[in-house]
Order: sequence, then structure tokens, then C-alpha cells
Amino acid sequence: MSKKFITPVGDEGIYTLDTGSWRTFKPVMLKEKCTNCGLCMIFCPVGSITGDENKIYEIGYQYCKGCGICARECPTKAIIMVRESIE
Amino acid sequence: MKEIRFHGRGGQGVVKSAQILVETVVEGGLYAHFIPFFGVERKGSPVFGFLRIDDKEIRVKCQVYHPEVLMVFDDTLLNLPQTFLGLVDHGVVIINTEKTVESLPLPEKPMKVFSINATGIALERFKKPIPNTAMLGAFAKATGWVNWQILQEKIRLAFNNDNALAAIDAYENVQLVKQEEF
Amino acid sequence: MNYIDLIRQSEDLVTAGMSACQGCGAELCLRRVLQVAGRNTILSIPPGCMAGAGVVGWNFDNGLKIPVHIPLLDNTASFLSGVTNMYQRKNRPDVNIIAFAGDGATADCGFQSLSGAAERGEKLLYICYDNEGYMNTGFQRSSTSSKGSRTSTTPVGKVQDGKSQNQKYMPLIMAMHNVEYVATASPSNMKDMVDKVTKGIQASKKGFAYIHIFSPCPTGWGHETDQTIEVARKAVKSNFFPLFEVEQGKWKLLDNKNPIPVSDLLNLLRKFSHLSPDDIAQIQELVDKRMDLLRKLSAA
Amino acid sequence: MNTNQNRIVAISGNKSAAMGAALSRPDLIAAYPITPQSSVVESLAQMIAQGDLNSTMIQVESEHSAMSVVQGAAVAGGRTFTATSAQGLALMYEPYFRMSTLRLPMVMAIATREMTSPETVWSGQQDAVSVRDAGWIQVYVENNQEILDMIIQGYKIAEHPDVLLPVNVCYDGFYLSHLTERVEIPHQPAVDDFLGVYHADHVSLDPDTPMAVDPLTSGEILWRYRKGHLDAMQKALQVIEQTDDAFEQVFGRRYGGVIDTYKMDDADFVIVTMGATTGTAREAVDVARSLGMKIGLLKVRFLRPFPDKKIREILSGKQGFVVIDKNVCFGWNTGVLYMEIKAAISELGHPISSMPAIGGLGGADISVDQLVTCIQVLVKQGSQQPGQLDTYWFQ
Repeated sequence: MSKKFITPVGDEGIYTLDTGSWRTFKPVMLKEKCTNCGLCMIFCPVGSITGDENKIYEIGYQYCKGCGICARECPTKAIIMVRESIE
Repeated sequence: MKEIRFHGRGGQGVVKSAQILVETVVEGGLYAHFIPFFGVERKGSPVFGFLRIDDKEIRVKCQVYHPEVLMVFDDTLLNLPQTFLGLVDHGVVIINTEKTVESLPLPEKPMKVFSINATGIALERFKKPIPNTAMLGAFAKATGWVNWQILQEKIRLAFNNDNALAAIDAYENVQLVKQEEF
Repeated sequence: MNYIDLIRQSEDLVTAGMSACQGCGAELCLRRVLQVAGRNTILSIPPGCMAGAGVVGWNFDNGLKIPVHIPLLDNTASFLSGVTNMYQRKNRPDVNIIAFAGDGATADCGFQSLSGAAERGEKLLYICYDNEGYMNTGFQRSSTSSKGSRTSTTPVGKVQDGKSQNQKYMPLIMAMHNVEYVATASPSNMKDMVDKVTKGIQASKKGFAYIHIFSPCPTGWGHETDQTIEVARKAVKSNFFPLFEVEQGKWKLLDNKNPIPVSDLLNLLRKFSHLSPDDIAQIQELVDKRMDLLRKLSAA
Repeated sequence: MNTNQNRIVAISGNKSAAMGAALSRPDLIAAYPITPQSSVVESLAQMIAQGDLNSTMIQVESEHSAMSVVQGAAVAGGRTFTATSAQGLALMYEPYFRMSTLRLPMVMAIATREMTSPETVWSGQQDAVSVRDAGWIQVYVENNQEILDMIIQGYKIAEHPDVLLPVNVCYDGFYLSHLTERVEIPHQPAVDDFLGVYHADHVSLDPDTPMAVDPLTSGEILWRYRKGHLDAMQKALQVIEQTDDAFEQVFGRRYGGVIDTYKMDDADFVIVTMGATTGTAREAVDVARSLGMKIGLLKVRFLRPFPDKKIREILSGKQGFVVIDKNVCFGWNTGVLYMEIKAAISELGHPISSMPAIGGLGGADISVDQLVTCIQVLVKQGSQQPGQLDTYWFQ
């Protein structure tokens, strides 16, 4: 008997929304001001900011919703929000 | 099928004693069942229940309307109108009392009355006014329907030796005090 | 390990794209909690913003990389009681059993099962993300909505002025259950939150643990999406949301010696924009009284 | 099988339910006290306290949580048990519905009871029949032996890969729950053999196989789950029969599967019962036959799935029937079982006389004499007119 329609379960993959398309402003990191403290990563609600093994932090745009928390919380004002424009 | 109705008060161990009788009959290889009447049992309030004994499976699951035997755990219950309701002619009534049969309020009806001071026996044997195990001894003797050896064993198992001794006392002292009149 | 390194090195176990609002405090907290907990975790997320945001999956897909279930709105703690007992029975006490529930599922209809599970000392960590209302259904009041708060069911009108009742204060209620661990946490104080989640998970191996997280909601509360952390920070600094923990009966309170006035927080939030100076003074008084009580409890 | 090792005891219906559950070795039991069920969980707690039963017992704060705890344990792969009655079942409804729609097998005993109002604690079947459309399998039993046997069979049916549904074993509150009678207790190894070990492989919450249990599911997909659930119910009709056969082979007792009949072969009229009234009605059939009435008995054992085909076969050649309902079907002026049977016979192709009868509400007794009188009314009126007769009330 097929197990597909017995109990509803999600085991075929990860459900992912294109939240990158939600932005009207996007955060841009000014690397010359960045001290790589990592607070932007800590406070990013969507997990779009990652740090590598050298503790260098970077913003990924695929899922960034453009909330602006990183820009506001950056202690050195190294992130600015810029208007998205149609490419 | 033999049908017996129990009348007692909450705290007198009516249900427990009836269950012991069922266990006794079942262990003897026959069939029995007991349905307590489903009131809200409170210490002192009247309680009753229905016992059936048969040599084949008992199918009915309802109250007993025409008992052959009444087990009356307390002579004060004799005044209640429902106590004698439906008792068959020449039925057996087993009463826990220390009074004489003449002073008991019995209806005018052909019946056999057995008397036993079950509360007195209980107080003597285990210092508690719980007449149920003594009543079982009286029942065994008065009806002859259960295996007396097994019953004593079951009482010992459910309670203790003092209760079994109370049953034996009652077995030996239960009196037929009235028979087949009217 | 430094908490920043811990988060940097931990796998994000939540789907990369989930349907939570921009600047959602709860999404932030969920990701961080699971980074601390790791893959050896079973999560229950009752109906609410986080479940609605798709992390319990959609059709045949999961929204997390770990096993997750959406219990009923009112049975998260009892459902997980069954799960954790089976895991103890299967001799797998290493599996973290965690609830991530909103305030409605915690303080309102889920309160009975939560209290029951806490009283029984079930081995699980129950986290409440408190955004002070039913935000997934459009900001109706809950029992944790703050006094004075405008909600869709306690509107501001000619004869009514937002929520007139005081907030039910869950952290103390849970502390009074004498459980293994109780704490409050705020996303603004992330190191503290990471520490507390770590402790909560450890405590859940011995008994019941409860963490109450202050979870700003830009959509419902009416602040800019980038202000989420600032709002949370001001809530802590004004003692509007005190940070404390009770570890096996031992109290520890983060006491702000010079708290900012609560108006600094309230002024950021549209849900309080109708309040008069008198109203704000009343809220300040409530906040001060609660802080006094917490000081007494933690001084003992 | 060495049946000598079976024990004969005299126990109450609740104790019988507890013994049946214990013999099935549940991993986890959760329960909350309610009259008349309470002594089921008291007995189980006692067995655990004595070390006779190795189950985890969770003393919850409500029936809602009782069902939720067993649900959690079931999703985590456990075999579970609980018991309830009336208001407890009503409080449980939310996770109760979910248990079946998550397709989690388990057994729950219901010591059936009247629903308030008026305030009552006594017998009746209103509670259990009210949840007949919540996706559970429901069996109604006649005596204490059947309680025990059907709890064991219940697990076998519930866990069958073609079924995967939870099962209610419903027995009349007080009339069985508090009735003490002879019960044969099967030997544990025989039950272990019969049931086997439960492995849930259609759903689990386990970090080793991460999955979302109950993700959001849209309408274009959801219907498949409902259809699968209905199909499983229909397959259960077969599984119930097979299980009864298999049970008889091991334990020597059979119950007839989804229905049972008594003195039906030459009967013109039929009395239909469900639950403990059946035994009393068997006696009434004997009495009525001695009075010259050609009456037989149909015992409906399963209300869900409903054995419509078998019932239609049984009733097809008969002149009329009466259905004894210890419940009411609001809106139809009858009991629930009557309506179900009426639906089942709608395809007979010829009219048949039928009488709804309602009694036993709130613990009211139904005696042999009363049933004989009811049969007399059926035979008299049913001989005169086909179709639905006036509802007969036991007073």
C-alpha cells in the first residue's frame, strides 16, 4: 500500500519562498567601514548574513527581505540601505 | 438462574461482598454476576445491587426485579418501601439485626427469614462495624448456593483471617426465625 | 565558545525563505534557537505566526531541516509530553524536545496543558515567543497583550481606549511551578539568549524548562521593520521586559540601575500612540512594581 | 496453544478493559479520571506500581491532554492506551479527531455515558455515537469478556497496514463498567504472538528521519487523505472479520466480526441492539419465541465502519425490525443506530416495517419484560403496515 496519502508528512525537500523579491531597499555592506564584529549576522532574521572561517561577513541577497535591521544595528554604520531598482 | 438483591448502606462493604460471592461461584466453575445500583455512593446512604448465579452464561445485563433472596445489611432498611419490592413468594430474607423477628417491620408475605447479628460479630472479630463478611457466612449457610470452602478462602484473600472468622461465626449462628407463613 | 562564533559556525536549520514579515522578531529567534539546539532536535510549533510562515512545511516539503510537527493551538506541551516520554523510553534522552509557541498557544488556550506538563516535570524545553497578541490572525488581543495596547479586538474608540486589563505575566507563573529552569530572553541581548537556550536544553534533560522571549512584531505593534532590535533593547532597558532566570530555584535578575523611562519604548510603537501622559504614568508604575517584586524574589 | 495457562477470574468491566490494555503492552498510557471510567486507569496505575506492567503512565490534567499525550507518543512510534467517558470525550474531541486523521493506531476504551444536560453521570451511548464521524473505528461490546478480547483485537485491527486507524472499544457505563462477572484472561505470550510488535513506518518524529508531520496541505491534495481514510475504513470491514477468525484460532472465542445474530434463520421480525442490551435482548427473544413470536436478534458490533451490506443481507427477507437505541439522533426523532440502519436498507428494493426505539438514557434500566413488550408492539404494528413506525420510548 502506498504510504503517500496516509499521514500528511513533508519529507521530500525543503519548502522555500522567494523572499528576496520582497525587498524595496537592500542592504549594502561598506567593507571599508566594517570591523567584522558579526552583529549583523546575529540580528539578521532571515539568516542572509554569513561569516566565513576568517570571520569575514557577507550579505546574501537571495532571501534577504530588506528589513534593514543589519543597517540600523551596525555599530560602525557600515551597512546602508539602497533603493532596489529593476535591472 | 438465581437472583439476589442486596440492600445496605454506603460503608458496609455491600459491593465488595457481592464481588466476593461472584468470585466464589466463578471459581467453583459456575457463572455469576453482580451489578451495583448506580447511585452516588456516600457513607451511610442506602445502596443496593443485583447478584445472579447460574450454571450457564448469564446474558442479561439489567436489574433484578423478582429476587429470590434479599440480603439486608441493616434492619433499619426494612422500613424502606423498595426493600421488599418484587420479592418472590417463599423467598429468602437474610437480615443483619440484633432484634427479635417479632420486633422487625416485615411485610405480610410468605417468606423465610434468617437473622444474624453480623455487625455484632464484626465488632467482636475485627472491631469495625462492617457486617459484609459475616453476611456472606450467613448467605452461604442460609442458601447453600456457594462453595463454603472457596468462600472462606476468598474472604481471607480479599481481607484477612479475622473476616473469615466472622463469616464462620455467622455461618454457625445464622438462625431461621420465620418460615412459610400466610 | 564566543556566542557570535557559535552562531556563525552553526547550521541554520530553518528554510532559507519563510513567510514571516520583514523584521520579524520571531523568525530571528527561531533561527537562533535552532542553531543552539542543533539537528538532534524535535520541534513542535503550534498554529501561530511561525507555523503560518511555513516552517512546518507545505504539502510534501518541510520548512525545517529537523523533524517538526504542528500540534493543536492548545496542546503543545501535552503533545510533547508524549513525545519526550517515548524518547526516554527508547533510551534516547539526547534528543532535544522543544516547543516554540506563541503567546496565545502558551498563555491562553494552551495554558492548561503547559501548566500540567510543567507540574509533571516533563523533560522538554518550552519556548514562548511573546508578540503580545494573535498576530497571525491580525493582532487580536491575548492575555499577554500589554495594558493600554491597541489591538484589533481592543480598539481605540470614543468610549474605549485599547486593552484595559493588565498583562498576564507568564514567566513568574511558570517560575512558581518550581520547574528545572525558567528564563526570560530578548533578541536584543543575544548572548544572554544563547546562554539561556543552552541552559534550557540542558535543564530539559532533567525536567521542565521554560523560556519566555520578547518578540517584537513590526506589523502588529507598528514600528519600522529595522527597529525590531531597538524596540527589544528599549523594552529591556526600561524594565518593561526584565531579563531574569530561575535555575533550580536560584534567581538571577539583570537589574538596570538607571532604567530609561518606559515612554522611550512606548513612543516607538503605534499600538500605544493613543496613550495620554497619565496612561503612560500608569504603565510606568506597573513596570516599576513588577521590577520591585522581581528584585525581592532574586534577592532572597 | 496451552489454554490451561489462561486464568478464569471474576472482574468488573473496567478491570477487564485494564487487563486487555495491559496484555497488549502499551508503551504509554495517559488518562484523566471520569465516572464511570476511572477504575480503568486506577487498575493500570496499580499494575504499574506493582511492577506487573512496564508502561509509562502520564497522569494528565485533562482528557484533552490525555489524547494529546498519547498522540505525541504515537507519532514517536509508541503503542498507546487511554480511556474516557462522556464529558471527557467531548473535551477530547479536538485531538480525538486529529488522532484518526493523522492515521495513528491506538485503542481507547469508552465506558459509555449519557451527555449532560440534564446533569447526569449514568449510562447511555450518547457520548460515543456523537463522535461516529470523527474517523475512528468503533466497536460496541456485550459483556466483560468481549471488552478484554476487543481491546486486544482492537490493536490488531488498528495497526493493520491496510487500516492504520484508532479504535474505540465502547462498553456500557455501569452496566458493564461496574458489572462483576466471569472473564477468561489469556496467557500473555499468546497475546504477544497475536499482536506482534508495532512499527510505525508511515509517520514519525525522529531526528534520524526528519520530516514535517502535518504540513499545510491545500484542498487539491487534502481530499486524497480523506479518500484514503474512507478506503481504510472500508478495508477495515474485512480486517475485522480476519482478526476475529485469527483470534478464534488462538483464543477459542469469536464474536461474528462486524455483526452477530441470534435465532435469525426462521425469524420474521428482528430486534437490533448495540452494546450490553444485547444480552438482555437475547433473553427477551427466547421469551418472545415462547410466546409464539418469530423474532431474531441482530447485534451491531461495529458502528464505524458501518456494516451496511451485511445488515442489508440479514434484513432483506424480514417483515420488520426494531432498533434499540440508548441515544438520540437530534433532528430525526429516532436514535442514531436506527438512522444508520435505515440508510443501509434504503437499497433493499422493497418496503420493510421498522420501529425506532429509545431507552436506557441516563442509566435507565431496560428489562427483559420491557423488551418483550417492545417486540410485541413491533410484531403487531409491523404486521399491519410497512415503513417507519412511531418511535417507541421505554418509559
